[in-house]
Amino acid sequence: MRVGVTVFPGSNCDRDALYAVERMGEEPVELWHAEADLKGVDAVIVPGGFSYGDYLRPGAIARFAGVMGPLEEFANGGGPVLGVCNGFQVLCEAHLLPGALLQNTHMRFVCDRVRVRVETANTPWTAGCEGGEELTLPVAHNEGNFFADAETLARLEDEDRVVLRYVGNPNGSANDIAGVCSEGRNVVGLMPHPERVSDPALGSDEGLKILRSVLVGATL
Amino acid sequence: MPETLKVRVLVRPKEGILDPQGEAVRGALPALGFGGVKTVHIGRLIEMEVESAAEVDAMCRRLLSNPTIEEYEWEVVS
Amino acid sequence: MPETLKVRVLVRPKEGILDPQGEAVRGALPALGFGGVKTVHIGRLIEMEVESAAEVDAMCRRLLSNPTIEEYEWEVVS
Amino acid sequence: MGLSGAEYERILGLMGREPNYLELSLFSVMWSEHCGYKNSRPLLRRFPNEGPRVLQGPGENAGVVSLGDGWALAFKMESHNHPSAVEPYEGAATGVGGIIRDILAMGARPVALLDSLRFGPLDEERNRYLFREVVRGIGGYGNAVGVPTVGGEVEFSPAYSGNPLVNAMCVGLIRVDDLMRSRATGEGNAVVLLGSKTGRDGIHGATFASDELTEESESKRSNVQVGDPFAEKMLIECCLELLGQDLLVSLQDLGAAGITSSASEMAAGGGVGIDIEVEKVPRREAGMEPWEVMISESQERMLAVVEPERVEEALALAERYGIGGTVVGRVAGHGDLRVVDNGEVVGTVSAEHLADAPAYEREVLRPAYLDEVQKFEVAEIPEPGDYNEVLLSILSHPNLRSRRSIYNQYDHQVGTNTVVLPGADAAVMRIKGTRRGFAVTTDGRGRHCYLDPRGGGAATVAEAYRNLSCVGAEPVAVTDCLNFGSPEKPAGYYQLAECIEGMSEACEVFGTPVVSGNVSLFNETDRGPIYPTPTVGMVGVFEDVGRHATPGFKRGGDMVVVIGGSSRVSLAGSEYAEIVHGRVAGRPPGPDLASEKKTADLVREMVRSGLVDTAHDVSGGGEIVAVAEMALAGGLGIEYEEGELERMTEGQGGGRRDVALFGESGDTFLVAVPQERWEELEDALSRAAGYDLIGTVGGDRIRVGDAIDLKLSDLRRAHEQDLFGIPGEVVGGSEAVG
Ligand SMILES: Nc1ncnc2c1ncn2[C@@H]1O[C@H](COP(=O)(O)OP(=O)(O)O)[C@@H](O)[C@H]1O
Ligand SMILES: [Mg+2]
Repeated sequence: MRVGVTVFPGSNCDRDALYAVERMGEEPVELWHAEADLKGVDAVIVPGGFSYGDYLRPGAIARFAGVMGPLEEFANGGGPVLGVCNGFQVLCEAHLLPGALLQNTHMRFVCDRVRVRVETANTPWTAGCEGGEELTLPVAHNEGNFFADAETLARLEDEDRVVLRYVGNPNGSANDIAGVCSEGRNVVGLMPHPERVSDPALGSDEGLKILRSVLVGATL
Repeated sequence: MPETLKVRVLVRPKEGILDPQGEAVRGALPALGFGGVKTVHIGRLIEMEVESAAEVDAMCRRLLSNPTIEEYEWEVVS
Repeated sequence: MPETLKVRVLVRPKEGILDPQGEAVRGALPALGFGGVKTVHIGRLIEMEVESAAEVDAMCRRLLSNPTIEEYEWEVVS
Repeated sequence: MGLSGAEYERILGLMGREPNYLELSLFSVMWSEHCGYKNSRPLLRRFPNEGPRVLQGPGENAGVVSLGDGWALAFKMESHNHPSAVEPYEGAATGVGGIIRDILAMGARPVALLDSLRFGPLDEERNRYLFREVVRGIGGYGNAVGVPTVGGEVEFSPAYSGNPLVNAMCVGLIRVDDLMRSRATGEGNAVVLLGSKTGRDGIHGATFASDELTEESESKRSNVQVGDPFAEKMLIECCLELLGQDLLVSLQDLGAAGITSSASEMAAGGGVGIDIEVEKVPRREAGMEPWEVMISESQERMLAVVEPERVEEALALAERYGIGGTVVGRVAGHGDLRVVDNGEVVGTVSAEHLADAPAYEREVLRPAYLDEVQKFEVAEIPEPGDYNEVLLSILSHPNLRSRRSIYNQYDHQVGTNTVVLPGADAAVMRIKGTRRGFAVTTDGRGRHCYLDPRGGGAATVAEAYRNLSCVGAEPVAVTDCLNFGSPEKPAGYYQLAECIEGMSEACEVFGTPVVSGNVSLFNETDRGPIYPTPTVGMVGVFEDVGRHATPGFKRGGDMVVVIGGSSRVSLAGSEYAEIVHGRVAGRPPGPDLASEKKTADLVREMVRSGLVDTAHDVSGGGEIVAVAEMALAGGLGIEYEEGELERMTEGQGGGRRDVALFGESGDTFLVAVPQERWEELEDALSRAAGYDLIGTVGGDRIRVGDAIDLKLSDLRRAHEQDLFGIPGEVVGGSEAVG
């Protein structure tokens, strides 16, 4: 499988995501922001970092980048897309995912390991997990506080579109939401960083469960 | 050379959206000896020089604010 | 109950101080399809309801702006 | 302008004529303490700086050591004390940005940051503000730029009120073959300015950094520089790509004194001259004079030398990364830094003369205050009644409290190389695609240096050596930042000279040469000078990074052993004496360097051989604080052996329980091993100066005879309070990392 990783100016987990794709045993493909070309990849990861310095609002500028046109088409056509951290923010700004990520309520950057529960295995990025399973994943963000209006929240819950939920909420997110998916379920946004736990040399490869899920979907 | 207009855009959190910064400032005021402040809200000020105001509203809507959480107003100041 | 005044404070980077946000937004605009923008500066908008405007200036100086790198202006809007 | 009359005379002598304003400005910035090391250069020569692993010693943008297999580390530490005192967020942020560019200039990819900080006590609002904003600034810059902040240290003392210390260290990874040096060569080659536009930032910032802080300097607002981590991130990626494609002859960061210092250093390094066509420098502000452009300290800029036929390619790459790239000059055959404005020469100074700042050597005179502060008898402080209370108050004191509320604001994992996260004795990093790795720590002991400058200097280095040994890394080299008061005062000069002597002795014994560093003098306010506070950053190497240890207890039933010559524990200058009894006094036992090394090497060997995976050194707060830290990090309690407290009290405690429990000494370590490996451990320990089985891991309490019996949850509540004091705030959800 060819897995693309977008690189925006200011992305800083792009190399980590590319490395994690290697750890998955798949072929990593760098997708440069200015090129409107997905290079025929089978799945896309929009990585973390501070695209355009997070100036204005995280993700606000990146959503207009050249690569986003074909990415939106790919997503709307059902292609699996995973936004991690800043990638989640970009996908919200691009309206590929509902809601927005506000500043953490305690107004501090938080870098930690948190417990999360996989709320649904019915997405291409959690198909390899058990529903209800708990994972320990790293978070590192200043704007991870998921917000959506009451109606949207209710719909997300009803439609089983909350993908990960914090066991201990690190940022004030509504309904302890750590990740959601699109209506078509193929676009997933997560605040935690699965790519940071994709190598036993760093103490855990639990994140590979999430990343390798996309292979489960592909073989269906 | 085309003349430029100075445009001021104000972006603020929508009513009902959590504004922890505003809250923190409001909470800090009494300790500094400032009483009588009922509410504080913090938003963004964007000042631009543009060749024409035709696109300003589109920029506000699409880039400078996020309609899910923010509202904006803008004016030409000179 | 005392009436409240609505006060608007605008805080912006001082002249000569780098405004990385404004610079980055301006630099990105053409590629995003927004032409004709000469300069962009980004600052803070603070809106407060206060019982009296007597202390607003002191608040601006001591808490709402960082006088080392920012300047402010304020007005009573209603 | 900050030049003395004698210095002006010296310039006249060197130039053989009157300098114009621009030329004088160049001298003024280059001969500031910050750039010219007027007061410290002769003393710095004392540092050993050679060793088998040293690829680059002092004199470049950063020191470089070999890791083996063609890998090398570039590292350096730098201070941003004065800027942070004036504007803490931006001061700290630009400090981080600056040190990253020093590493980048060596051609290395920055892979780790550390921060060494000092503030006044947190019960003063201004100190809380400085602390909060400095930490936010370091995180704000480091997090965005994508270099993990993996370690650091912080201490609070009235000696730093109003004069915080902000020292940032960066480590970069590079292939030996790709090492870059700041050396302009090739007459006719283009000098290219990369990165942000030039504004009036920090005009005379370098001279400012060398003045004492006064009310007046607080209003020198124009000195403040604002960091742009986004621009820096693009600058890093662009420069690494330029180097990767072999497009550069030389590379140099722009730090203090801006284009002037970069261009003249590059010229001097290559034995050539450089013409700067100053009108070509892209500017952010209108109406800048040539001298302002030449000494502006605008951030996020680098200077490169490029062969003419490769300029186009280089500039195209800059464009791809969205950063500025402009040819602003040429390498010339003469030996001067020549400034040309629209064809007219507006200044000509020999690069050699700029580098030839005067050096002031002074007599080293022992100041009288030492006799006063070194007076201390244990009998002067009463023995406490309730040891549980004392332990809780020490563990919750800002100097010994968990640093989690700081490092959780720093992204310490980006890059996916951090093997041991903050919270351990040293950060451990791996090198992807190999089994190798390195460890890094920063340490400083201001109080100790104040009470005994030479002993404190040595103890600072020893502490770093112990920290690396605990995680199992072989210490290889040191960078340092010398934070001192005024060298123009006899006490200040004595402290500087003696600390350097102590550090040098320790570096010699440990075989860890000093390969880079920085000096920050005149750290004085109306309240007086800071503690003399040399900080060191030390790096160590692993052949197999998988073999490392952390402090946290890992298994119930493990046997806990204290190793070392703790017969010399003392309360002189201890945390306990200050926190509990308000005494900063006594002469702490100076480290016995040979024995320190022997014990540390032994511990490292036990980790390296795979025997020990749990180790920690005894440092501030003494043995019981170290034990509590191990328990909290691992979430497992400990029960001391029957009679152990009595043995400790009779032995090293000299009859006093507080001395036994809280006394500090140099070469003391704690390790834990499973029972079944006890014999192996005893075997290994046959070479130790001394060791003692103190207890067994297990349960959820710490119990030491009839003196201490505390639940871990109570200890944790005390120890993990938020240092930023937001009421009700609970920081972090998971257990501390062991
Ligand atoms: N305390 C010190 N110990 C060892 N080397 C030092 C010390 N201070 C400065 N140096 C060395 O002197 C050189 C010049 O330092 P500095 O001007 O701070 O470098 P830069 O201009 O790259 O910031 C560097 O190579 C630095 O490593
Ligand atoms: Mg340098």
